[in-house]
Amino acid sequence: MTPLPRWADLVLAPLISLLLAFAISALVILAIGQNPVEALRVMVAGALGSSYGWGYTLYYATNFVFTGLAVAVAAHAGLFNIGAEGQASLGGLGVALVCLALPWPHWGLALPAAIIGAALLGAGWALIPAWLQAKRGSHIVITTIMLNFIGAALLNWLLVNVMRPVGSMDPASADFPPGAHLPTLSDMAASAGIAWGKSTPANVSFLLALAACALVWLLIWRTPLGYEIRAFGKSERAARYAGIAPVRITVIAMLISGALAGMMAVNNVMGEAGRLVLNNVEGAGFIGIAVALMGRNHPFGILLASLLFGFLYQGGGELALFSSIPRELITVIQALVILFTGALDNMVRLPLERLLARRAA
Amino acid sequence: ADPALIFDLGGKFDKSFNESAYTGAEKWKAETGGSYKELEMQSEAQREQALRRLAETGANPIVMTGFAFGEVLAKVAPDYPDTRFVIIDTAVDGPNIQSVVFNEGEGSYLAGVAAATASKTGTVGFIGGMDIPLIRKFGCGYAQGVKAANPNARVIQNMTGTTPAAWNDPVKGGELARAQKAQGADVIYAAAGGTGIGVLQTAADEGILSIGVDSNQNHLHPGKVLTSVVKNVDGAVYDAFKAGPAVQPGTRVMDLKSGGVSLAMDDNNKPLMTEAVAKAVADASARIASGEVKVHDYMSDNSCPAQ
Amino acid sequence: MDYATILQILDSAIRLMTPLLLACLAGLFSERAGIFDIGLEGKMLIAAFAAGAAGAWSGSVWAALGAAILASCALAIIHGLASITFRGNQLISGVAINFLASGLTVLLGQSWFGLGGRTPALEGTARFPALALPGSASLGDVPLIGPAYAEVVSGHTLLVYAAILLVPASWWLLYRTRFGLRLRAVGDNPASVDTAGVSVMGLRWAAVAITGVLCGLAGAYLAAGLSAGFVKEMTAGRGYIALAALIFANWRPWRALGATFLFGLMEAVANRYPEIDLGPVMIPSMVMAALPYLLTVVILAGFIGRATPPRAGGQPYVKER
Amino acid sequence: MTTCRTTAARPSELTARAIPAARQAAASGTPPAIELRGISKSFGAVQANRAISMIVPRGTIHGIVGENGAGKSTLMSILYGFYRPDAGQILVGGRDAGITDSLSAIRAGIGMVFQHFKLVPNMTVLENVILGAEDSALLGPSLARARRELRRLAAEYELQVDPDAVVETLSVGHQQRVEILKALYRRADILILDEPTGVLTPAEADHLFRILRGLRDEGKTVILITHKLREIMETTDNVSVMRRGEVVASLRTAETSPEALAELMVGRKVLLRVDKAPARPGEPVLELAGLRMVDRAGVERLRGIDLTARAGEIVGIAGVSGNGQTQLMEILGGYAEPGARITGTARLKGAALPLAGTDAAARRRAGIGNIPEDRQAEGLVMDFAAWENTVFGHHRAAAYRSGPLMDGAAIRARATQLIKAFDVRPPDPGLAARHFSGGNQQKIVIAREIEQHPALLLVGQPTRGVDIGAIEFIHRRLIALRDAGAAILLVSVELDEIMALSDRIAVMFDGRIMGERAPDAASARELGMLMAGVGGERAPSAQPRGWRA
Ligand SMILES: Nc1ncnc2c1ncn2[C@@H]1O[C@H](COP(=O)(O)OP(=O)(O)OP(=O)(O)O)[C@@H](O)[C@H]1O
Ligand SMILES: Nc1ncnc2c1ncn2[C@@H]1O[C@H](COP(=O)(O)OP(=O)(O)OP(=O)(O)O)[C@@H](O)[C@H]1O
Ligand SMILES: [Mg+2]
Ligand SMILES: [Mg+2]
Repeated sequence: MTPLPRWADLVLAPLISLLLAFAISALVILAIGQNPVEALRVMVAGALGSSYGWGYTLYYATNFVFTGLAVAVAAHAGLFNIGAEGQASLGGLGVALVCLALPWPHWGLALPAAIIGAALLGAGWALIPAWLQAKRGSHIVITTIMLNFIGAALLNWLLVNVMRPVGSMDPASADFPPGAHLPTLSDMAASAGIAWGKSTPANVSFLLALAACALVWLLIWRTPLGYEIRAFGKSERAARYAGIAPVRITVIAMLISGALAGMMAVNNVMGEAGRLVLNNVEGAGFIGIAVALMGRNHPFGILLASLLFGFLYQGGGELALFSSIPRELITVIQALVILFTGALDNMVRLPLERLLARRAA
Repeated sequence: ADPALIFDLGGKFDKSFNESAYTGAEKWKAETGGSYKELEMQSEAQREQALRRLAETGANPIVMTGFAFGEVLAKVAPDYPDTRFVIIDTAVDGPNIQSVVFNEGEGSYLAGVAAATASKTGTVGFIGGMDIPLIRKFGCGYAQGVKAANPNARVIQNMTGTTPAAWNDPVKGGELARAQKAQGADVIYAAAGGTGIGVLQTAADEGILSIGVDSNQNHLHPGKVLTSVVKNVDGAVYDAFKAGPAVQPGTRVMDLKSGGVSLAMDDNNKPLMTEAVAKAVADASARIASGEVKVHDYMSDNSCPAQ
Repeated sequence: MDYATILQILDSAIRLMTPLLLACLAGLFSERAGIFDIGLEGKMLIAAFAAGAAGAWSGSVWAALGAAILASCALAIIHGLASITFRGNQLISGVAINFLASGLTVLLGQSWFGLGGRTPALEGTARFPALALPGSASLGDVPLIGPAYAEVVSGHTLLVYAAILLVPASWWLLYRTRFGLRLRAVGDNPASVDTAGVSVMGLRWAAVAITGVLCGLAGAYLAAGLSAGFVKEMTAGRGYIALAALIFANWRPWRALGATFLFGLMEAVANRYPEIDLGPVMIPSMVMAALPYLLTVVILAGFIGRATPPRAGGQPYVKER
Repeated sequence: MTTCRTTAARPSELTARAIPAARQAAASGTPPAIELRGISKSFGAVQANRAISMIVPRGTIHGIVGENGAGKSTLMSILYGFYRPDAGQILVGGRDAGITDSLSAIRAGIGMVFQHFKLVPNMTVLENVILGAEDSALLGPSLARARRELRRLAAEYELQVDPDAVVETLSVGHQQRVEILKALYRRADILILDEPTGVLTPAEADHLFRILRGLRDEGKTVILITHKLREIMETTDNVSVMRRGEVVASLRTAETSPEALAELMVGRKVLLRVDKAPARPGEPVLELAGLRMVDRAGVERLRGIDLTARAGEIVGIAGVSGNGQTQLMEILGGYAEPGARITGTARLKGAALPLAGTDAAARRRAGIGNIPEDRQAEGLVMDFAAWENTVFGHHRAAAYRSGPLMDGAAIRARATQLIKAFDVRPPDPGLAARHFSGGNQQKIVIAREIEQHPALLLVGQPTRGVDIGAIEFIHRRLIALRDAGAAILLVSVELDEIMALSDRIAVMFDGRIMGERAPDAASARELGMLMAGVGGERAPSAQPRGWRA
């Protein structure tokens, strides 16, 4: 059987899968007695129909880009990092510590410092499973799962007992100083004279996410380190033959992965909340797994998958907000999208290959 | 304009205060025949979106449940000076904001009095969802009430977890209840959302008493739930909806005296409310109402006099 | 810590172990056949929901059990389609199944019962009764053994004993039968099975079906054994813990029993001692809450060597590239 | 190779497409064991088999030869039901056997030993043998019967293997025995062996052929794929030659010659002898003294190796595999197993070489090239494109860098150049290593390492599974490297290869060098004795390990 041409492989097959996922979703919507067409309209209008919708879509997408990249970098080294959730929450702690440490005069100064704080703590949290895997052979899947729980416990304790201002009901840190508030994309558009996406949480971190995509791409496919990460991920024995030290690669890949996951906090903690709240990651670490898998561990694919999930989040949010459809429907739609585009894609690809082969013949 | 109600992340049917708010809104709807808008949160970032969107549609007043809205509301409210906002469970300053705060401590205190009086072993339990200030406030009031009724009584405290799963883990709730029973507890107060359902169930199975929270849970296991600490969220929502755009700004304290918090008494727990228990609760109520007893608020200094 | 306390903790540990053990054995069959399954959580969840719903409607625990197994198997079939028939990515499929279960349970629960995803509380015959083993009453007076037998061994529900019996049964099936031999072979080198004239797909489907059944039991135990009814997200991460236990157990049945018991025990200890006062130092509740996870990491780092997963695990079997 | 017998081939035969054996069979009236009619098979764009017809008479050994990628394995896999043909028909014993999967092939009496064994590595021999051929749902009785049966087969065919040994702990030779036992256990009448001797020692190979002849004499039919024309000439009755997916000739072995077969295979004349000038050894490049190694499990793998390799010479290390050669090469290559204890001294071009360090990259920078024994597991990243593999291990070299990044253009240019120079087919640098045939994979590794112009080149099994055209080529390149002044340390289980290439031969046994011989003085027999731990300068310390022929 001839492989699919590139356009069909990259565009047509995923598109058909996506349509299938939406078709089944429509059936589910019908089954609960709602109107799928209307639902779709609300979702599209709410997520993509206005600069306002885009502002939210991009905000969510930014989170997913970071966690997706984190999962992908580890995956290239053959490591399944389920710990992006915990690493991102520790990244949040890093951001909070940095932002609260000084009365930052300007976000331009606070941002790099916060990025470093987020990356350091995220990477530090990833270092534990990395080191255990490399040195002790402890399976990284278990250790990262465990560290998610431990991180949650740690943050819970810190927020309630240490970082919470006295008298505040909210298990959250104090507000960051105004100088540590990141400009939103609409602020930035406004300063360029364009009225765009007023009061949405999408912020300058989105650009950071784009930069991260580009840098990860460079790292993985253009640097010797990336070459070594990929080689190690494909074959540990071959890597040893080539002088690629397993311990070093495991640790470095996980440090980068953890740093990326941690940097998500720049978006949600610094850019959106302006303080550290409990459970601020809200499952984005797990969505990152889906995003990385769907994006085939490629930064561009991850960006697209993140936008798709951002759309689902925002569109689904609108749906739940402004219709009587329960919000869990969105979870179902997400599941179907992941299933059809990610796991059942051969169901579309194989017949497509046959069809195209017959047409070519 | 229609009023609007925003539910926090726990969701409309959390068997807790979101659901109670929903009940209040429905009551208003049934009585007046009016309609209202409602929203359920799914993520932290949506809070602002929800507030602004509702304000822009002209909803008034906009009622929201949960302290987590505090920050966002302080930011959004000034942009909509003609809209009234009502926030439940925390205080936010603003000329167009009504803050409704409950004195959970007082309600829990009464629960503690009831528990200690009903207990035969002199050991009672408290199971909280997550270790957060609100839950500590419940636990602290409860412990004070227990000690007040029986200075020698022991209070065993457990929290279910540190992730959001802590609110939805009836299995863990049940095991904690068993563990507390094994340590002698024969009345257990659960302030743990869906986890509490497991606590109440296990207590009923194991033949000990339990105390429900937020809404009246006495009916879940008739004759086995000693009482429930009811936060009159439905009343607060009902009042706000009824007042409409004229809802009064400022802080509204819902305490025992104002009927904002109370112990649920109904046919289901009548047999359990023996004379002694009923009397102890009534006495404590009276003393709180008169100001003779002051229930320490955990939130005021992050500490609890009774442990 | 006195003897009675130890017994109570052990008793609790066994209960907490059971859903983990069932899910762990479920994962064991699937992964031993070369199909990775991170969808244990989702299958357990939907099974718990089905048990809650069917139990509430019918009032029969057997109906609940049957519904749980069916629901879990339905998701297992999706996983099988994705990873066996269409040779898709097994991890993605597992992730999708977890999402699907999490959404569907609440969606259906809300539209059927209107309780926000909960099912009505199960009562009487809709729940698994605790079984008093023969002799638990008469032996009660024998010192040490009597209480241990009555407290720890006796008085659990049927599924607890079933789960524990499933350990030797699984071992026997895997290591003493033709089916087990083939199953282990297909997880390590599917080509060897294929060239021996045995269907790789058939074996893998069988394994996935067993996984579905066992996850169904786990979910039924959660909803109708340990508690009485379904609460949304009530699996609370137990599927992931079961997965960790499976790796911990190096994909072996007896060790799965050990690993899941350890998890159950640690949770029981943390439940019993939310804070431990060691004189000068007080172990705070935060540490106790994280204790099972902390200890897992420590044990893993210190005592357990490298886990060796089935070699063909996670890869679809493709003959022709 | 050097030991090939030369039988003159009549020119007419070289193009003969007639199938004399078939004619013979038809004459005698018994239907052939196997008849293939018009078998075609393609993998994507690759047409692996093209309308192949072939007849294998009962009670014969039928050889199949052909270059790497000619489609031999594919054809046999089709016969065994592992692949489904796109077109064509398979007749067994004159009737359409309806072979749709391996089960139907097994039922038709066909057994196959694959080029890459299909064993479950962490199961015992017994379990592997009964897999798929169990008697009942319970294993106990099946295992008991198989144990008896195995004992019988072992006695009958000299196929001893410990039935309770876990397969991955067995030597490849023994693993192959397990594969053969699997087929015999299933009462195969027709046995297919795909390159069975690629991994065997000469003694093991001889043993195998004795078995095969025994099977034939019992009336069984054997199909044998091999790259070694000597084996074809010595063992087979008929031989088919495949080229580019087609059978270009089927001949009676007695009526052909190695040269003729080689020419049919490759489509040109092939030199079966390595031409080389005498070595002119220069300064010592590698000097080893007292090298010892104890592995992580505490087993002493090397027991004091003293060895010198000079510039411009090839030192061959002969020996049965598993006697420490692998460890020696890994230590020198800088990637000894972690946790091993290594003692002794080494000098490279006079400078001390720290042996304990495991830094393969540093070894490369110091001028040690390395062609590993296992190209698929070590020498290549199978999922990387050929161009990426052409710098594997050297990827940090300045020539392939531009600033902090890798210089893709330079690497691709390098790849294109190497592919051309070493005639890698297909000449597509973008193709993943996985999609090249074994011989071409090996060429990529060899090109990469040789063209690095190392001072010392470590070579492990350079021509394992490689066709004769490619062997000739690889041998020439190694000699050219030697003539350019490099020292080469060559490990091979192929005694022919060692004798043909080496300027000096050291025999390794049980972690020691048993002795050194010059190739001219060394008779194969003497070397064989040394490999078995008999004779030599030092008496063997223990019972002969690693030898049971
Ligand atoms: N499973 C497969 N998928 C795709 N292509 C394949 C597959 N198996 C073989 N091929 C291709 O088919 C062709 C014939 O391969 P085959 O393995 O039959 O050759 P061969 O004659 O056995 O070579 P060698 O001597 O190296 O073993 C090659 O080009 C090979 O790359
Ligand atoms: N590490 C081991 N563990 C278990 N059994 C072993 C081990 N090493 C060797 N054996 C067994 O000892 C016997 C002889 O092994 P040995 O390595 O000498 O075989 P061999 O014929 O020399 O193979 P090779 O030619 O590959 O060296 C075999 O039956 C083998 O299974
Ligand atoms: Mg081949
Ligand atoms: Mg040996």
